Amino acid sequence: MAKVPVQFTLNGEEKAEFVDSGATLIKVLRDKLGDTSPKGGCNQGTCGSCSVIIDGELKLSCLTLAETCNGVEILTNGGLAKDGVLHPLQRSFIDEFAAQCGFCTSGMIMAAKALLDRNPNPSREDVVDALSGNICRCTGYEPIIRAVLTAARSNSQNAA
Amino acid sequence: MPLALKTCSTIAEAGAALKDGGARYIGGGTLVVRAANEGDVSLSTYVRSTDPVLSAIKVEAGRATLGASVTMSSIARHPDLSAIAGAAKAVGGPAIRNMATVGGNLFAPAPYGDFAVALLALDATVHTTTGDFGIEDFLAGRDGKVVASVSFDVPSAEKFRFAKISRTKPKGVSVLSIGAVLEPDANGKVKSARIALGCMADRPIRARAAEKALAGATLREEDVAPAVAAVGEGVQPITDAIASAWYRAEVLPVHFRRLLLE
Amino acid sequence: MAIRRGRGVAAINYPTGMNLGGDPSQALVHSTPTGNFMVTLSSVDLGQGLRQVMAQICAETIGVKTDQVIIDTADTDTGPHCMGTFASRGTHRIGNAVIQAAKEARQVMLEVAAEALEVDAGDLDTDGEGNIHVKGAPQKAISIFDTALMAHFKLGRSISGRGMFLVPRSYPEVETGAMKPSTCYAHACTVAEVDVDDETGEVTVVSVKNVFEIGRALNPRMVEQQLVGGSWMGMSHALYETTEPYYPSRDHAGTDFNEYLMPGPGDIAPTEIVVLERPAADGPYGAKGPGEMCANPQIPALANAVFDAVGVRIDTMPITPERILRALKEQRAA
Amino acid sequence: MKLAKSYFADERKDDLKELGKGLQRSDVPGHVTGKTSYFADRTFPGMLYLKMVRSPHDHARIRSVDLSEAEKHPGVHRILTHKDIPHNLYTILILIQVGPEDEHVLAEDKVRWKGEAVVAVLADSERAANEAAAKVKIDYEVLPSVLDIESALAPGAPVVNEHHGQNFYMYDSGASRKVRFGDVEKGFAEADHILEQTYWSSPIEQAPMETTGCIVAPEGNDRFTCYTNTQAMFFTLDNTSIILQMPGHKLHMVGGTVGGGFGGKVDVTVEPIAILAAKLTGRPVSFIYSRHEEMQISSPRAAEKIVLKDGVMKDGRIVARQVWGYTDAGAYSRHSPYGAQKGAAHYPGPYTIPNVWVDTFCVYTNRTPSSAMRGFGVTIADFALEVQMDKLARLIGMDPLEFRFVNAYRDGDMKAHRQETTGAALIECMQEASRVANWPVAEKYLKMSSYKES
Repeated sequence: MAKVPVQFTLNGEEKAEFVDSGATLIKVLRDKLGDTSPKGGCNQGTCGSCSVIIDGELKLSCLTLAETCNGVEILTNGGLAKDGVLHPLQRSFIDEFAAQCGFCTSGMIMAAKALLDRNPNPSREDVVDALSGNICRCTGYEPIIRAVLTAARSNSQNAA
Repeated sequence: MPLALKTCSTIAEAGAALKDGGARYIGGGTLVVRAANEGDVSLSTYVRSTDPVLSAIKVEAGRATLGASVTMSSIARHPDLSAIAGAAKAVGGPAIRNMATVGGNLFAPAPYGDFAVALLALDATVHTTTGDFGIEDFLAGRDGKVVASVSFDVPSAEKFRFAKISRTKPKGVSVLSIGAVLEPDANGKVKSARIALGCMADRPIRARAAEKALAGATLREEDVAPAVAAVGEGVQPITDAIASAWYRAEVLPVHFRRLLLE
Repeated sequence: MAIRRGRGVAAINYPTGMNLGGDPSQALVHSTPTGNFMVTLSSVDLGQGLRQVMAQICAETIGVKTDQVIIDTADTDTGPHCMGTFASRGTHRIGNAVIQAAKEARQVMLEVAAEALEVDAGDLDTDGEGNIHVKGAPQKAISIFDTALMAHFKLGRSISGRGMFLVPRSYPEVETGAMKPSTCYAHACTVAEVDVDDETGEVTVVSVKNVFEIGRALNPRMVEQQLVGGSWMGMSHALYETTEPYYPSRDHAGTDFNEYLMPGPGDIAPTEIVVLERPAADGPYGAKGPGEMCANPQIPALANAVFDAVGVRIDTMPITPERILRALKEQRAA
Repeated sequence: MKLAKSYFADERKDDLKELGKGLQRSDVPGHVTGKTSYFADRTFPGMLYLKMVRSPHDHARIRSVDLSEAEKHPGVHRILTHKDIPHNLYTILILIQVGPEDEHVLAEDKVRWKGEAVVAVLADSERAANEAAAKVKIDYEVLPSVLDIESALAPGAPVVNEHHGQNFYMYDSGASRKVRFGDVEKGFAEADHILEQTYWSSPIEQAPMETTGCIVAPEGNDRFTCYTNTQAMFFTLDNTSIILQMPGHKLHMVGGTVGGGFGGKVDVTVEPIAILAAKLTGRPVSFIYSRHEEMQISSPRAAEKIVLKDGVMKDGRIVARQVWGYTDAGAYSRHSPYGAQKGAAHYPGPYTIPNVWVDTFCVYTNRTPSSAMRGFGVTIADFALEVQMDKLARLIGMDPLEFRFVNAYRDGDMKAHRQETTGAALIECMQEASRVANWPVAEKYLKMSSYKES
């Protein structure tokens, strides 16, 4: 099988791997790089559990070919906590009891981060739109929406 | 054979590579990578092109040219394309919008391809490796074509209307979508109209009878009634998991009327 | 066009457990040398927080803080048998097994402490803060930390306990159907309000007000998680979900989350939840199973609300816009 | 969420220290940082991928299976058929003596639903497994099929499952699980009104975010560790032991956090075949349902048909209820015989009705086998019962909520399945609902209580 080199940064660390040509990014992140925070809930692009941020944009790692990621910067939920300190979104998901089985959580947090990075003061409607590509079967969404709004508020308080 | 990605620097090179058996063009990956993930073994080579032209958005003298790799979110964000932002935002959730491309949308089978409905209403020209096509001609024979870009006259916000009806909110697959360009005359009546429908066939189609009926009408309930009555003429809606052909045909006039009167 | 509002009510009860096959679960509890407690199970946490509630049950029973309890579960090499996580049995069945095991371990712990304090074990109590003291004489005390050390290194005693909770099998009586298929019952009453678009059959859920009686809310925040998520699923079942939209035809069966319809974050209705607690005589600290019943009452409440709004009965789930529109057209034709 | 502490305050001591508190979940920091381990979050060197070749027909005879091309495909290690399964005919509830065994792990002579497993391909990549699966040639003779309850029970219907002989499960009580209480005919004779209505549902998918699956690693000592997301560890272990004729001590099931279950992970459909594959190849094996398989192959909540006939008095009392409940099990039993009889005990609902007659049937059709889901045996019954209650109230011109108070069960009332009601709380739930929803009811209902009248 043809292996091709690919180089990118993952959560700030440089990575260089030989991957199968045609391999998806989720497969490389999980199987080769050991970052299992993106989850393969559908591998169809319909659930959002594999969401990551590539060069500032929310993407589905199950539909992204690893080989197309040369030179990019990839962020995953697995790398959001820094030096053991939780990201404000991670904190608010805990405080708002916004995770049950946890399978969708990493994707939800990345979708929320992509929103807050562009729009630190979102309305409820903005949050609903930001989460609209991510399915959750446990929570009924309300606690997740609340968690994102809470994180946004705590961010703006910290900034003030 | 294992899957492989072939990267071409020009669209012409990609066009040539696509002649090989098992080769499929990959834009955002939302259709093609999904197919491979789901075990479609007829696909063995992804072909992509890194030609910068493909990701360019150009708006000059009121005419927009969108490269085939331009994503829905970059359209939605573009300051000169705000009139059609709604149609780009109608596609998928944020991640899909960051991946789904203009080119891919032109090939998406119903119920997908809502942006192509907008392009049909906008009377876009599709630029391919084998020549330029009016969008209707393109849609009628799209198989095998390699799209480089689309171009269209950017409408004013008042002229362009778009609605996508889904079962789930804020994002969901189309029950139907409607794109309309309504050209007003000096008296505020409709001089001419171009109406495109999604999910009313296997690909976007025009509602010519409604277009004709709208000419000379004001956008008031009693005036649009003939167009509303005519909008379903000739449609053959799809039946899928979202809705039946019967339901789509029933609610098309309702949503069309609401779009005209909004 | 008209948007028409209606409301509906439904009231239900829900059985805990599955006695028709015999319904056992086991738990083992032991202390570490420094007085932390390990609960060993083979039960599965599906995301509802089984580990957390078992830790709280064990902590309550032994008299320690919850964070001193570790749950080791879902491994058949180490964990004793559990029937499984289903039928709203987890909290009730496994919780009862944990209580029994924890009580036995607590008894040993008190006996060790009694030896250290030279008193009778029956005169001792825990303060919930990590100490064991003589009832009425809090100054005469020993820490659980020291008690565990003493048990391990001086007395050679295992502070441990075994728990087994079995609801014996009920065999339905052939002619009358006399049977005991479950133990305690949870209860609920839901009032739902909808707007129905009478031109398209689309339903917007305006509000859902749920009252649940669940025995005892052992961890109210986790109970709330179940009830909020369950209420959403009930609405989803009522108005959206099926794998076979044209049942019994198998055509157009959904294969992904685009085709398998569930309400999105923009479809959720303002939802109010009130919890009543009537402790179950056989429940762990009175708890019943809240996980399943919370998704049931919304379905008929919404069906009844749709009728109240537009006067058509949809007796087939799910209550889709298409079914409503067809019924409305028949109604107008009649 | 509000805790309404005023109800049943006399039955409750508020002296708990660790319980009754909304403590943070110990597992959630792992969830929000992506560190929680799910079964699929592991890979093993040399792992093989299992791809199932499935029936494209609802009902068909298998004339022949040709593996010659598939076996030659690069990357293929082994292809399993029914001949490889030591005890191929099984049923999961045999563990609680609910037989007969009626389902093949891999199809032998026939397929009975579209999606039934026929051949398992093992290859060193998912791609190779998919390609080889496409080369498996199976010659089918398509047979007539039945896809719904009514056609399955119609005279002359094709038999779905020969292990049952007829298209319904035979209980010790006959074709249905029966509940007989009081004299239902006498009740109907006395009733001011009788209302008979039919309710239907179609299958519903549990749709957990994590699909069903397992990864098996040989331990090297003829033991096998199976990392699985089953909802029931020993249920899976013991069924695997029977199917593989392998003593239980050779099997080691490891669960962890499951990415949602909702009843969708109580069947035993992936572990036995994956463990067998690991045993026969000596390699780790991954068998994880695709989302497509989760939606259409894994057991859904059954379709049901429910006929309710009620006799009601003008004053609101329901005096007789007759029920015919039909559960569409699909082609095989799995948990459905259990669910159907669980429903039998439930049908009077939370109401006291003096005369009750219930028949619940478990019906076989050529559909995806159905199984458990959140509210198993009860959810669809509650839909039917409570819509019926609304219709009955309107029929006699009574407020629907007040109508329920009239019939609500209370402590000490005898239920139709002959259990005395204890711990009732329906009345109080309705009283609180009346308040929070601003749905007024007469004062006498607000004064009622579930307590046994002395």
